[in-house]
Amino acid sequence: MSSEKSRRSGNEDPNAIVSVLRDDGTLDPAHDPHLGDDEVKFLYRHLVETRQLDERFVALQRQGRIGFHVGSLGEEAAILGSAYAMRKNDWLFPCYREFGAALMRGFSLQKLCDNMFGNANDTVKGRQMPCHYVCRAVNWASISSPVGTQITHAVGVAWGAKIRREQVASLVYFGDGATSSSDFHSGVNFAGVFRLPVVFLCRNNGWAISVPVERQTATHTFAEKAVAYGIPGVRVDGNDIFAVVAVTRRAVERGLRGEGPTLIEAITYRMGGHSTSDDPNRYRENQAVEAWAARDPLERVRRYLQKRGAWSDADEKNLKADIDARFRAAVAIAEKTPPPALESMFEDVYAKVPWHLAEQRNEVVSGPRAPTPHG
Amino acid sequence: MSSEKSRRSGNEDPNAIVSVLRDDGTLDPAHDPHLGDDEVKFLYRHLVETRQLDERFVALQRQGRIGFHVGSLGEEAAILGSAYAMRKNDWLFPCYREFGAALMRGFSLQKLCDNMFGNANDTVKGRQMPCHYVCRAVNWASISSPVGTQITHAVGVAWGAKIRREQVASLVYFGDGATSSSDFHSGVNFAGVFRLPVVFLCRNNGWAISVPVERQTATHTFAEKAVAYGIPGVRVDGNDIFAVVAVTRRAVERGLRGEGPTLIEAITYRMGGHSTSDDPNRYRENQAVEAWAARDPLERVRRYLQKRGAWSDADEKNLKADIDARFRAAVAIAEKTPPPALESMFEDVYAKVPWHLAEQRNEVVSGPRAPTPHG
Amino acid sequence: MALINMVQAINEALRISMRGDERVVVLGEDVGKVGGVFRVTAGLQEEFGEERVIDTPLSENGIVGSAVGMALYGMVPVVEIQFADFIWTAYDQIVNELAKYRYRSGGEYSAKIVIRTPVGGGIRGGHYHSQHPEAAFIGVPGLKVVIPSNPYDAKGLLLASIRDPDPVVFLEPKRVYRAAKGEVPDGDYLVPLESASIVRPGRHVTVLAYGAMLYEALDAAAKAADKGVDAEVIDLRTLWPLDINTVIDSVKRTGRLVVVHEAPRTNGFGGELVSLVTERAFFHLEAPPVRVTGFDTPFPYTLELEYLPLSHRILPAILSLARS
Amino acid sequence: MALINMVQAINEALRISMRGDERVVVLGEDVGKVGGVFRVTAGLQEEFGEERVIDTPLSENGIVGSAVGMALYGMVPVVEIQFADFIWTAYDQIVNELAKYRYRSGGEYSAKIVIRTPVGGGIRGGHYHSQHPEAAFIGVPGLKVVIPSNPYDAKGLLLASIRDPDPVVFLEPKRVYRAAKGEVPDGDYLVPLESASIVRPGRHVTVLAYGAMLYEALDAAAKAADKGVDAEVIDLRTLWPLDINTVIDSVKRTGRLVVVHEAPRTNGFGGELVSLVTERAFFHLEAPPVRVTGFDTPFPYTLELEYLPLSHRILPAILSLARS
Ligand SMILES: Cc1ncc(C[n+]2csc(CCOP(=O)(O)OP(=O)(O)O)c2C)c(N)n1
Ligand SMILES: Cc1ncc(C[n+]2csc(CCOP(=O)(O)OP(=O)(O)O)c2C)c(N)n1
Ligand SMILES: [Mg+2]
Ligand SMILES: [Mg+2]
Repeated sequence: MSSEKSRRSGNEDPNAIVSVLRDDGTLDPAHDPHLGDDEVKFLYRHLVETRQLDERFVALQRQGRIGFHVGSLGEEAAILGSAYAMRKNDWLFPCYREFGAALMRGFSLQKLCDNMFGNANDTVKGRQMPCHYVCRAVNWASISSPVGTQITHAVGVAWGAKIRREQVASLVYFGDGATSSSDFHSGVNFAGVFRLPVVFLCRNNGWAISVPVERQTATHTFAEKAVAYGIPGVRVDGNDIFAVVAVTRRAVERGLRGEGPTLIEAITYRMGGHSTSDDPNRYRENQAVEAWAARDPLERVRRYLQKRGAWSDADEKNLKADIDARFRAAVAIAEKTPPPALESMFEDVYAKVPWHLAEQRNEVVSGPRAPTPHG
Repeated sequence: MSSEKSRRSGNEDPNAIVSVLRDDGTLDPAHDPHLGDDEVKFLYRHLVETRQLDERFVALQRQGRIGFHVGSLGEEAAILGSAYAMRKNDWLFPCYREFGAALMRGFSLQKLCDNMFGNANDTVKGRQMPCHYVCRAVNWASISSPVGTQITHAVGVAWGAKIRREQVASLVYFGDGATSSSDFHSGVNFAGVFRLPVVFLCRNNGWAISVPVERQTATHTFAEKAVAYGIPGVRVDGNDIFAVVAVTRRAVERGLRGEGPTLIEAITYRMGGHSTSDDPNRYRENQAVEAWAARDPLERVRRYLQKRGAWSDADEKNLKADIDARFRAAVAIAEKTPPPALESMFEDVYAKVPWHLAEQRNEVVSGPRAPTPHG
Repeated sequence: MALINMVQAINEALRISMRGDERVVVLGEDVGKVGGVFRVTAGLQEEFGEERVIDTPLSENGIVGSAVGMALYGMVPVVEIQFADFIWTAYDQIVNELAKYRYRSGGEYSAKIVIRTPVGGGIRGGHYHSQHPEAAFIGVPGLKVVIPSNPYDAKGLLLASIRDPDPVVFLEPKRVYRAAKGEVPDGDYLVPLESASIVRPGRHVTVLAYGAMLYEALDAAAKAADKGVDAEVIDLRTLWPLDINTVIDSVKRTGRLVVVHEAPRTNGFGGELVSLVTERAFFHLEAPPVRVTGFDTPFPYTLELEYLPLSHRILPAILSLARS
Repeated sequence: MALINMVQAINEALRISMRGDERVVVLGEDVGKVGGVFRVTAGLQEEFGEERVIDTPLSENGIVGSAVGMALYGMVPVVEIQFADFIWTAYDQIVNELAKYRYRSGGEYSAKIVIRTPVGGGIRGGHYHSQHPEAAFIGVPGLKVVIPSNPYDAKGLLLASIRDPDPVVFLEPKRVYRAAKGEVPDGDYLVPLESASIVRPGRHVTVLAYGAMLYEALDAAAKAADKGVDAEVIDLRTLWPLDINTVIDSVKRTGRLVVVHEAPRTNGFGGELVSLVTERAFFHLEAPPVRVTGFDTPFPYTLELEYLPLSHRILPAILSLARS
């Protein structure tokens, strides 16, 4: 066991929440990550892009043009701020709500749309649901639906880097619900024991589909779960992108100094349904949603920029028009792109197609075609 | 989440260890469970019985008369003290080192020996390894080798009792290694959320086979893992049976008042090998073993009783002779008892034997016999 | 009698079980207020309260493990695993604990729980919302495995499963959750476990199917009839222990066997069925049995209808087998 | 060449792999100082240090999950699961993550790891130290499943498994860990995956076996020869993907098939083998294939030798099949 003093006897208030961006648009110097205006504008553009694409994808789903979407409405700052703190050679392990961060790191909008349509150009070759793309070029891991499983993977990457003496950290996204999973427990425990440079980013958005946080844990916070693993836990205002950047950067630096992982609880709120398959009116009142709307993470950054004279209404209008144009263009292409080739169904199961899959491939290719999805 | 104040901001020192029995044989009144001399003698007899049987079973294994034994050398007080605090209608979920507690609750030595020989009278019908007996009559659950799995079961029993408004608590034994398991995480978390009367009794004996506690967790203690579940964690001197009785009783009372579970870390030491299959000299120095020998849990109770004039050398001699006589008698019977009937292999898979098992049973019964185990 | 779908039928079975037996509790993720992501448990929490219809933390092994404990205590927990694809973290509890509890305790204890979980593809769910993992449970001694294909059976089989003394894995073919409608008695009734149903009698080929693929088998059989081939279609309903007599009798009559399942072919239940039939009716077989199954790949998204063993793949199998 | 046992042979394969490739690391419970509870990793930590031979916390899903992550990063983790019976908490990571990683990422990533684990009964281990769960891995698209029966194959197959680009579940028949001895070259060599070995050529019956049961099959074949029945015994070595040609060719020659495995019969690999053969060699079969397997019960303790498909049960199967 660690010879360090037990964390829980430390002096910090475990309920304290790190925040930087004040209501009046100024920054608390205590945690200010010192972002230049260009950096903040970069982040703001991606926040807006994320929100706007979320809305567009939901609309496409409602129109029956794509099958599914799982969005990040209200959680954009927690997602983009933490991703922004990760360096190019660090690895990111998404949960499923983080497409905005992938785009910010360089994943192309076209590829994202290809994934939403599951077409032949989809990076995952139409094999997974929408929002389950991959992008190795930006060290973005593959997305899996089972909750929590990516947590141990992020640990393994940081572990591999440590064994190889390479200065690489990993960040893993997961929700409040995922803290109940086996992989959360194993992953954080392993990272603690082996002092690995992992940032565990818990998006506490209040809900696991219809299950509220009180049903997930008897603790008051998620950050304090860090105590059980002998590592620091930090609570941060997840709707304050400055604060999220600051605490994530500190966690990365700590990890790379060999001091081990950090558990960050980003406090935010899932403003929409769990996904396009969910209707939150079935299980929650609108009041909380309204209260959280007043703390909208985009609005807060815009006010900050406007106050500094770094952002105008015209900028806003142009940005939105630009996003829309790029979105329309990408969707137009994605929608016209054919589905993956039949043969592709049998590739990548193994590095080479073995005899039984070759037989099955031949069976399909030479057999009758299936009915088309909608009749 | 619990509206209570976060546990880690409490004032108690998380490293404090509850102890009662002082070196001079007196008791610290702060935690004294107020056991009468008869009670202490009852406990002491069972402590001695447990140790003596452990030695005998190891000898039987060395002689090739039984296949396996997993003992409790050095951990007797942690095991018996906690079991003693549980009432008749409470349930106990053993790990695998707790046969002494089963005997104390009323499991018969004959049945234990039948299990060690896997004979026709074994409560588990020769289906499991030695030390994997069962005894429903004393609310003693079935023993399973996979580490940690019994933890969620104990939670389920307490949950069932709570739903039925019955005043029943459960106690579950597990080791330091088991705190890394998935079922530890799920079990303690569920019990916390639903405020169930479960006593989680972690025998911290320093080792998980050859893996020391530093490789199991980066925390300083196991008790502080309770913080992650919003429940109290208590450290107790596991070689002090008075202290173990006291903290366990408190945990049961708390649970039955509806205040939820408690995690108890009983600090003790595995004085022997992991089991008869293990040679600890391969991975540990003898120094720690010697240091712990000075804190032998049996010696401490004997000194206490002797100091009070409640125990004599003659008592000691008679006790040991009696245990030995009962042991020899039970082994003699167990060893002569035939193995379970062939047909029994196909029973209890389902409540009724289905067609395919009936067929397989006929196949065996009418087929040739297998070679005998030793040629 | 009312015309209802499978979701409603299962809901009725749960309601009747909970009304009739206080020991029955329902637990899982989102089973409470929202009534399950497929609405199967809708209204139960309102009627039976939060103590008997329980939203749990997100941990499948926690759900199954604590249900085992409840069962030891004498409750009858009916667990919902939101999608079968998410059952694997509970697999240790299922294989090593639930299935073996009676055996390993020499019959002193038993852990009677029912695990309900939606299975199968065709709902655009990709890898992780389409798995059909019956094989992983059929091979585990101690478990019973049930899968209804229609509302009548769904209700009667679930009522029987809850009352059966053994642990049951109850698979619900979600592709036909709402599509399969039928007349269902309002009250209590049982469809016995271990009894298959000859849904379409026939003379030339025996087709074994279950769950959502039953409809594909029936569609193929109807089309085969147009070409003069008379296929018998059997809905297995309980996969294990199998209603072996119905299966073997049929193959002895037809001499030809087609097995249909969505799961990958290799080591799927089809292999077991082919073996059982080959062992017991070898000299009645006119031609080698044929398996029409999902392929040995993870379940795909866009091409899911090419992956599934739908009517367009069953029909040629029936025809060529009948003519061989 | 030296006469060594399987434990030593596997140890050599690990040592050679670790010397030759810095990416190879070994992780598991008790693999370090103590060298594994079966001593398979003995001496490795001394040579390669604590960073490459890693004792982990007690969590199989943590071991496999973090090994998957290491593999994504380009390491080649060789995981030890202490007994196959304890692999189930890692089953989600194996089925949903490891096996599908290449497929679901469109080939952008792959998770190459080898999972070594001792399997099988006959060592007085009861339920939880005797399971032989190949079927649970063969049915999972994306995994390869290997099981050696002797030191030469163990070393060559493990070296090949570690270099193979796909995830491999490497099963080690612990009953013959020390009993099976053989001449093994000191250096590096490969036994190719997907190639079965005809250990005893014969004309009358094909016996498929693997792992510890190979010796029982050979013993039965020798006894059958005394009675004039000439059995061909094939050691499958790689269970999946199967060396289908060797199997089918043999059955086409003999016309008779016996499959032997320790795992329970139902939905075991035997069913798949019988189906594959029936599908491909039906008109060559003179009699129905026979499965000689473990029974459909949890693995028992006292009666384990009655449970196992030892020679005394294989012999009558060979004889009666040859005479039918
Ligand atoms: C192992 C597993 N169980 C259940 C599900 C179904 N499911 C999908 S998302 C979800 C809730 C996740 O909540 P949380 O972790 O808080 O993430 P959020 O969706 O709020 O971002 C559930 C139960 C799943 N995907 N995986
Ligand atoms: C899931 C699982 N993994 C591995 C093992 C092998 N094993 C048996 S006991 C043990 C160590 C357990 O240590 P701990 O929990 O501290 O209990 P102790 O034996 O010290 O009482 C291990 C690794 C097992 N039984 N179950
Ligand atoms: Mg959430
Ligand atoms: Mg221990």
